[in-house]
Amino acid sequence: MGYVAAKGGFDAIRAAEDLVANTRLEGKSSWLDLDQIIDRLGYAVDRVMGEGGLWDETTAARAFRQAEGDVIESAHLVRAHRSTLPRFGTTDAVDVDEIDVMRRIVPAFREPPGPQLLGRTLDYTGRLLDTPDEDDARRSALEAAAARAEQPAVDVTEATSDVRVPGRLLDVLRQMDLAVDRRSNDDPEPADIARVPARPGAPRSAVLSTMARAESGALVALWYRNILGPDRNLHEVTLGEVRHGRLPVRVQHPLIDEQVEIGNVRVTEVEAIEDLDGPDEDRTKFDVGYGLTFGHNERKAIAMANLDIALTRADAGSFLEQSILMTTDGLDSSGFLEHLKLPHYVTFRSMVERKTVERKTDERPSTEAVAS
Amino acid sequence: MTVLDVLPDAATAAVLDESSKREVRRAILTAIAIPGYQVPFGSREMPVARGWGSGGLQLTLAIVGQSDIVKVYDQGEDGGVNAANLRRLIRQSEGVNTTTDPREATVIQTRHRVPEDTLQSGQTLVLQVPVPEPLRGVERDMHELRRMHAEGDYSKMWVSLYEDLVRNGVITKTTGYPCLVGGRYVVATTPIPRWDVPPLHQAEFLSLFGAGREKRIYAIPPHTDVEPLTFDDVPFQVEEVSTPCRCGLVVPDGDRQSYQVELPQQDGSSIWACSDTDWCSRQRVGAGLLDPATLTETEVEL
Amino acid sequence: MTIAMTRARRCELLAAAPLQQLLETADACLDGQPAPVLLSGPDVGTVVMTVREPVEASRFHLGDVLVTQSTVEHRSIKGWSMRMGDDRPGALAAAICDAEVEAAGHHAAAVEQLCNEVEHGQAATRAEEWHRLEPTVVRFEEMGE
Amino acid sequence: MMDTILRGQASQEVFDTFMRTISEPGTLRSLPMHHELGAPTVAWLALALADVDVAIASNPAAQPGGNPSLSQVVADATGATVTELSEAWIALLDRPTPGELAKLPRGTALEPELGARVSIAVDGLASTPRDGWTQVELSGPGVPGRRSLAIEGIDPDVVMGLGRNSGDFPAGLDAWLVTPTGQITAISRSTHIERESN
Repeated sequence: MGYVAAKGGFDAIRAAEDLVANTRLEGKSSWLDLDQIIDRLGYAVDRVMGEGGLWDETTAARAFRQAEGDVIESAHLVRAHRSTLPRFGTTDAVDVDEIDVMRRIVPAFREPPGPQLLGRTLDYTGRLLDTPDEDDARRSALEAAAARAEQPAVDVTEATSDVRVPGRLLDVLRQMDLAVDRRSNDDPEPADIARVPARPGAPRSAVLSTMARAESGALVALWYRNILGPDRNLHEVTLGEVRHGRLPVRVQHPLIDEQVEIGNVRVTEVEAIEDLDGPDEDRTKFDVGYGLTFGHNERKAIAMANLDIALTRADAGSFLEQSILMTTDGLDSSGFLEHLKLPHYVTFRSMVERKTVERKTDERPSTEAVAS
Repeated sequence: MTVLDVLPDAATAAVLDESSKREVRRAILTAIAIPGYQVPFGSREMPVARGWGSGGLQLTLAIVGQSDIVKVYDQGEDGGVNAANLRRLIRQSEGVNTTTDPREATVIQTRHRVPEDTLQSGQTLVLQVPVPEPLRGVERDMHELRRMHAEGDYSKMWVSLYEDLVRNGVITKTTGYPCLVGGRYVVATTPIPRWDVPPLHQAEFLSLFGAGREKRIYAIPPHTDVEPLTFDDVPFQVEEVSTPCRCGLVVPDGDRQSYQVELPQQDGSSIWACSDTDWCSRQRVGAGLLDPATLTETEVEL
Repeated sequence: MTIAMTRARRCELLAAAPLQQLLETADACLDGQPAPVLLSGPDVGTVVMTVREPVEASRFHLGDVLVTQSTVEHRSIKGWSMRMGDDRPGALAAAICDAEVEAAGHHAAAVEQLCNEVEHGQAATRAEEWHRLEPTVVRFEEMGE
Repeated sequence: MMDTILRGQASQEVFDTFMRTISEPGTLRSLPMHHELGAPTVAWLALALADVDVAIASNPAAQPGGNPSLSQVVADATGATVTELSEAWIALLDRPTPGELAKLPRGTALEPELGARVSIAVDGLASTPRDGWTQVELSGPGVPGRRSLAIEGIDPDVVMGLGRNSGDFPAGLDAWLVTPTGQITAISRSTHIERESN
């Protein structure tokens, strides 16, 4: 009998859950500690935080471990967890000029004000699969760490603020009168996409929030589609700033009227400079798009900054806004895709029925006459 | 005494906190006041994936209280895996009782079906909606879609139905048949079969539609017109049901059969079964074909 | 010897203090005192991280940050803390330490001492980080005339 | 002072009453009075539905002690923001004038959800005619045929300014009428109202 008894589904779910949990627990290798995941799988943790829209490395690592490395599933766990938590309020808006850089490059100029600081990047490492002896590799890593520890204490005054918190290229372009100035004095309340769903016609703040927690691959694919595919909203983009650094988290102290910096978050920031060549645009200037996301995720931030400026320039009636707002969320797209695995036999039966009825209609003489 | 001595146990988290419930509730009231209008709401991420009933789940969690009895079923089947999963979540989160009998239930969360039993005043039907926009097949631009709903301009939909009729001899729309609600808004009747559309018209019960992924809630209050879009000379047709359930039963009170699903067999033939398993079981018990003891739900807490 | 610091600065440093030292200091503050009144929390929740971007100088929400918040009454004075992450013991301990200093309790100096250590530790960590980053700065040859 | 915070089961029960009444405009129900709330029944709509994301307003007549205002009581209990009638998401009105009603936001055809939810304090409600009460007949969604409603203690022009008349549908106001003892009914923006002479 192929028919499911009333209780069958429940037992099957429980058995499937057990299979998931037990296989995870019974794995022969040693347990993966959260610290290990944070230390050694940092890019994955950062991506989960960015797509989950929640900064907390431990939560992201826990989700990543539970999801067995599936990033979108991890982001789902993070967001569902966030749904259960109260919201205490909003941080005081921090100016992104405060980013304390660990990496900062300016592709648009050879020697911009401030450093070209490569920092920790995979960009220039040879993409050769490392196959050392595991024990040797661990031993030499420990030796290197010990050697570093024996070095004399560092002079604490060495890092200067103009190096760690450099000015941004956009300001340089403005001084050169090369950038459209879109700053205004009105300071609209930022859209809260967790409360009011973003849909076309949404303010830019909603678009930026949407992209900040979008699925990285979806943003990259949409970006590439606009370069090579049918939606040609991007052409001559040059990157101004690419940064990985820390932004302070400041909240209002409830007992005294002062701000308190309770810590910081790591972010990736990108400025994307686009040449202006539209009929109504100032051909003598550039305009700039902005990308910012939790953690170290340069592909996502670059795609975001490019799509931001593309949307600013897009013609009315372009589907770019709808594409960004409605199709880049990993939970939305994956959830809908995966729901196709649910039983659909009631609806499929209805479709089959129409086919049968259509055939009966086709067999009528009048229809045959039309066909011949 | 240390800090850890005075540290209270952490509160256990609900799936949906009070503030989130309030937001859903506010959207529900607007949805009821404007029958058929898709009210945007800040859909929360649920422990189930978007597309798996997260909208219906948020509605149910927002409306149930401790005196409610909840039925959750999928494709007409209480034992369906997703239904069982959602039912467990609701029971664990809200501490409500559950049932498979729609006559006992105060809240019925469903995917793709309306119970064969006629629901009564005071009952609430919560429908899980994957695609809330009835006009998406004829228009993709969301600005234009909003304008069409705002102005009640459904001409594109009528043109599409007319073309369908001319090309195919029948209206081939299958499930989620577009209906005009309260004479004003066209809605997607979720993907319920056309069979289930007539019970929504001038119903005694309240219907709430939740689309979690698309962040929309809409409603059909009791005693509200739900008219399937069709032409004066082309009557609305529900699915043809010619074969009785393999249970062999003819429905005692006459002309209304129950919605049947096809079970293809290895040899190419098919047998048919009622999709509403609870209804089917009760008919079989009534005919002396089934032991009543099997109707008692025996789910265990996980 | 302690350096007098503002309450806001103290809360920042208590937010950054290592958990174990924070608990030890708070335990000392509680010694011989009645149990603190937990006015709210310690609760785990989120704050919305809002930033001001440079292009339009407008604000947007980057995402949420997981935090733990606690308000207590200790020595008849209110103390508050918020720490990053899921850290109920740490938030409670930091709020007690905050109140201890406000109330000029016996262990106020110990709390300030802890804060000073955290401050020095932060500076050293940052310097150490720069020490490792600095060699990755690209040095250009002078361009020829 | 009695508690003004609604949460958990009590919050759900009060909401359920509001949901049932707006589902069937003109039917009479009772608010679950066993939850003793330290605020008049006209405030319960806001106490059950408001939070930090909601702006509320009340008219001068709805402020019994005057200080703190009814809106402020609700704001303290729910975290809602107090605002003017013209900006209200939820409005709490006692003996409102047609002028006060006219100030409320009604939304637009594109965004009908921006129309205000209104709680109006009345003296009495009945489903059969009473001498001297305002007598109306309701029809539309939620009403099988027609439904009679008698209201005591309200300006008839205010009643006639509700329902379909409250805006250019789907814009409009959704109203709940509530007596001090917790009898309640609703007139949604989709309700047609006809005045009957007694």
